[in-house]
Amino acid sequence: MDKSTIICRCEEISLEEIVEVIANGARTFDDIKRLTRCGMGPCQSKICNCLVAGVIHEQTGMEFHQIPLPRMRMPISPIKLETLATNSTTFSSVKSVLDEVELEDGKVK
Amino acid sequence: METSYETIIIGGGVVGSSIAYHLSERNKEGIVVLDKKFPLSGTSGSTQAWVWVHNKTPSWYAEFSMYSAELYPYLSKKIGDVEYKRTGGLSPFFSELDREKAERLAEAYEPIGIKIKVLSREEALEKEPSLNPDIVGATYSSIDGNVNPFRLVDRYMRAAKKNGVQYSTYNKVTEIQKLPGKFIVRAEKGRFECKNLVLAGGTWSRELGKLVEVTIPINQLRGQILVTEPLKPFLNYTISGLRQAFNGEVLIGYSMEEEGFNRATTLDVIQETANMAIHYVPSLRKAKVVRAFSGIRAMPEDGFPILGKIPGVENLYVAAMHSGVTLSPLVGTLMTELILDGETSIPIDRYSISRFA
Amino acid sequence: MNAVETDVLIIGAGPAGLAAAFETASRGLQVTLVDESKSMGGQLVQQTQVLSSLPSIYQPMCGFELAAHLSRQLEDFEIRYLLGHRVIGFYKDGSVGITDEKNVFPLRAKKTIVATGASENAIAFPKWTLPGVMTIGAAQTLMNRNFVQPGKNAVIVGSSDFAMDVALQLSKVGVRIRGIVEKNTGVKANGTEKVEQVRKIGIPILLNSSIKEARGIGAVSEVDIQQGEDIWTEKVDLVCVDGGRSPILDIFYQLGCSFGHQEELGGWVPQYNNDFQTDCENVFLAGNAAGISTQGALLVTGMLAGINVCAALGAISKEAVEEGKQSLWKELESIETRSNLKVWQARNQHIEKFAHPVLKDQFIS
Amino acid sequence: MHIKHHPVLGEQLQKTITIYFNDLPYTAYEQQTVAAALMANGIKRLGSSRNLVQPRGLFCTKGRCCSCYATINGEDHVRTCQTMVEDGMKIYPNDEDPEVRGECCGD
Repeated sequence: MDKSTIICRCEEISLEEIVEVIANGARTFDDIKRLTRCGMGPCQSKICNCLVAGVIHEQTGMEFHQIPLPRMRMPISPIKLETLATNSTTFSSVKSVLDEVELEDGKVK
Repeated sequence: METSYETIIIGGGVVGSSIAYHLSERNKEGIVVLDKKFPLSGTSGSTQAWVWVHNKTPSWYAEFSMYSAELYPYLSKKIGDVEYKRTGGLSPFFSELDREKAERLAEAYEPIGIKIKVLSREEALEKEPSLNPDIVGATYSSIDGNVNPFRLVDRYMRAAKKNGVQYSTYNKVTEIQKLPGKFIVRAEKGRFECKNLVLAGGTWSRELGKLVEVTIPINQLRGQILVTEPLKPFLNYTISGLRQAFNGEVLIGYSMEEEGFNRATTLDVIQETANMAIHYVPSLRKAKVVRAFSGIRAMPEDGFPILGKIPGVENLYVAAMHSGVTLSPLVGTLMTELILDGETSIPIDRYSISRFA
Repeated sequence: MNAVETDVLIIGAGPAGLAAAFETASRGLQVTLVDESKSMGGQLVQQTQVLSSLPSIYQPMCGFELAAHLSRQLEDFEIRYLLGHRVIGFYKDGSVGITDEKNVFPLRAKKTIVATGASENAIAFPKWTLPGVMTIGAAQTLMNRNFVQPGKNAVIVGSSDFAMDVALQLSKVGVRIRGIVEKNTGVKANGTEKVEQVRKIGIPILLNSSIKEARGIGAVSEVDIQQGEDIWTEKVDLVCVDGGRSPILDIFYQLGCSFGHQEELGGWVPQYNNDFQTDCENVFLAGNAAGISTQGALLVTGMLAGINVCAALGAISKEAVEEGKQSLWKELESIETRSNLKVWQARNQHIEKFAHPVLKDQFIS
Repeated sequence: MHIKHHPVLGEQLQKTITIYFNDLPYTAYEQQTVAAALMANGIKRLGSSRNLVQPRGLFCTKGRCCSCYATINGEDHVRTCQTMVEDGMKIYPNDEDPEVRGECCGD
């Protein structure tokens, strides 16, 4: 590997970029992810996870059991919004910003 | 490690890092930021990061938010590109009752200089053709926009470090002791001393307050956000509920749940959020969601920022709020003034923690 | 939406999932089997090598034959097959969200057996992103499942037993293997017989070596191989990377299961006890998801998980459970001590740490 | 190249169908995935990366890496390693970010 070697195929993050943020204090996959976008693409770190752990191990000497898993997320693989949607337009947890505007005697409270 | 500092800031999120940076612009020596994990691991790294003003209520809070939004263009010049875009904000509405609210809001905010236009259906669709043609109208304000929160905190942090600020990460504070003229802060990685102590613990503010026997009434509110794959640019504005980022991803979400510190996502809210996305922008139907994330937002008991000195404890400060991204440039500036000059250029008395007493 | 109900949900229709399905369905439980693929057998389908170390009741057979056998033995039972379906997440009440690509629907199971298997780990080198560079398992899938020759001239990076199997199979379909590149001083494969076969057909095994760089326009056309001070170029249109395998954890993570770390089991592994039960009471696991092992062991773990789920749901007598568990554990020990003692030891260490996971409460910030 | 005579599994490829890549016809067999069928026809580059515009193709065959994304019958970002070929399928490489498609666009 040289410093320009791609570690994250999706977001095209190089070894050099990862090494740089580790030098700046990043210690976990998620720290690196937020600073470089490594692992934020469509595969959601499924491929680069073990490579990044290897880089952290090499750069910091941390043992593999000290390097936590990246946060895994739903959906477990990409899915279309229309497949997720149920076509309902009643919302319980989801709000609209105008919900927060309240009127009192015809005036904004 | 040097353990005696002029100022310790606990919390390296968007608020703590902004304070650290602004403070370091004037006073380069002796600032350290302590973070229990790593900046961006909490709320600042799990937000849609709107810079949002126009339907904040009441008017004095909207005004405060506006001052902060006004600072963003200068901030980018000072700390580097944070992908700030003043896109203008659109809040579509689907009912006549909401139009009534919108009209009253526009009237009320005119005197303070926040221009809100209440757009007709046609005007709104002309501005943002992707909106659902079933809307009744939308409110619009040119001051709103968004920013890349990762870049924002990273740039604050880098600029602060360049000015000599130290960051001590993965270093949770466990004990704070007040002695005459100084604080002793014990953390996992050691003992620190300082003259000024700033509590910028965000969503953990209440826990932090306990260490100094002060109640900082901040609760947690969970928000779940969906992110699509990158799409060709098609959204012109920051829409209240979704926005398109620089790289083409669309961030969607405006949910609120009381779940403490549990940042799991649930299909219940994910599906409801998908419904909202299609309800607002029908052409998103074919877009694929690549991830969902939860952010635990800090929510002060009355909704408004808690800012300023903590009465009764010399040199102890607090900065905790819900809209940290919107407010960070202003809060960083004002807290710096307060710490160095003892007074602020914009009054913040209204935001004092003493209001809860 | 009202949730579909089932006694047992099995996620993954590979060897472990199918074995678990047999144990549970044959004892009268209502079983739902979900897999993203439209066919059953998981990765067994493309295994054309004879599987060593199967449980004693089995004759030696190839992977695809075992897949067919495992599917066939389910024919007598009414199983709800959700093939071509994906699990995409979970609802707040614990129901699983499954999609048929048109909708997402909730399914509520009394017990869930997660048998999601393993994924292959990548190996990075300059330009490893070029088309034609793929995992060794991908090359095997193309050849044995799709009947497509993945290239004409290949190098393999890594020297596990699996790499030896696939090297032999690739050679038989006319792919010329220019070398097996291994960074360490020795071959990783345990099966000396296979290594001999590979050597015998003239495939060079290059120790202390690595890919320095791949090149190509639109697809890989050559690689530089470095061995000590020597660097040379091989013209290849296929590079197979054999970076080992790790358990697939996404579903465990979403369920809130804890994890421990065992290098020999593939890295992070969900924490589980002697009953193949995770620390989420209703969630069991089996197969490679419980630690990377050989095909025979995967079957046994599936049977164990199945029997324990039957016990939890009262579908089997106490004596039968104890008897079954005892003999299956013996079988597992026999298979794993024979094929890879380190895996057996790691598995036991892992189980001992059940109450002390390294990673837990991942959603609590 | 298609393997007509598999050394262990014999002659499995029977029913041919036609698929189109960039509007050109190619022969595939019905038990193949799109990515595999294209590879059999010498097509390995299925798209390009977003930033550096580097070629991308099949990598994991397990639906995990998303490297084999292509546009199939008008749907963008389809994992071609998980999609079986169908007669007449129209495939285009994944070279640009998808556009959202409104109701009006033949949707």
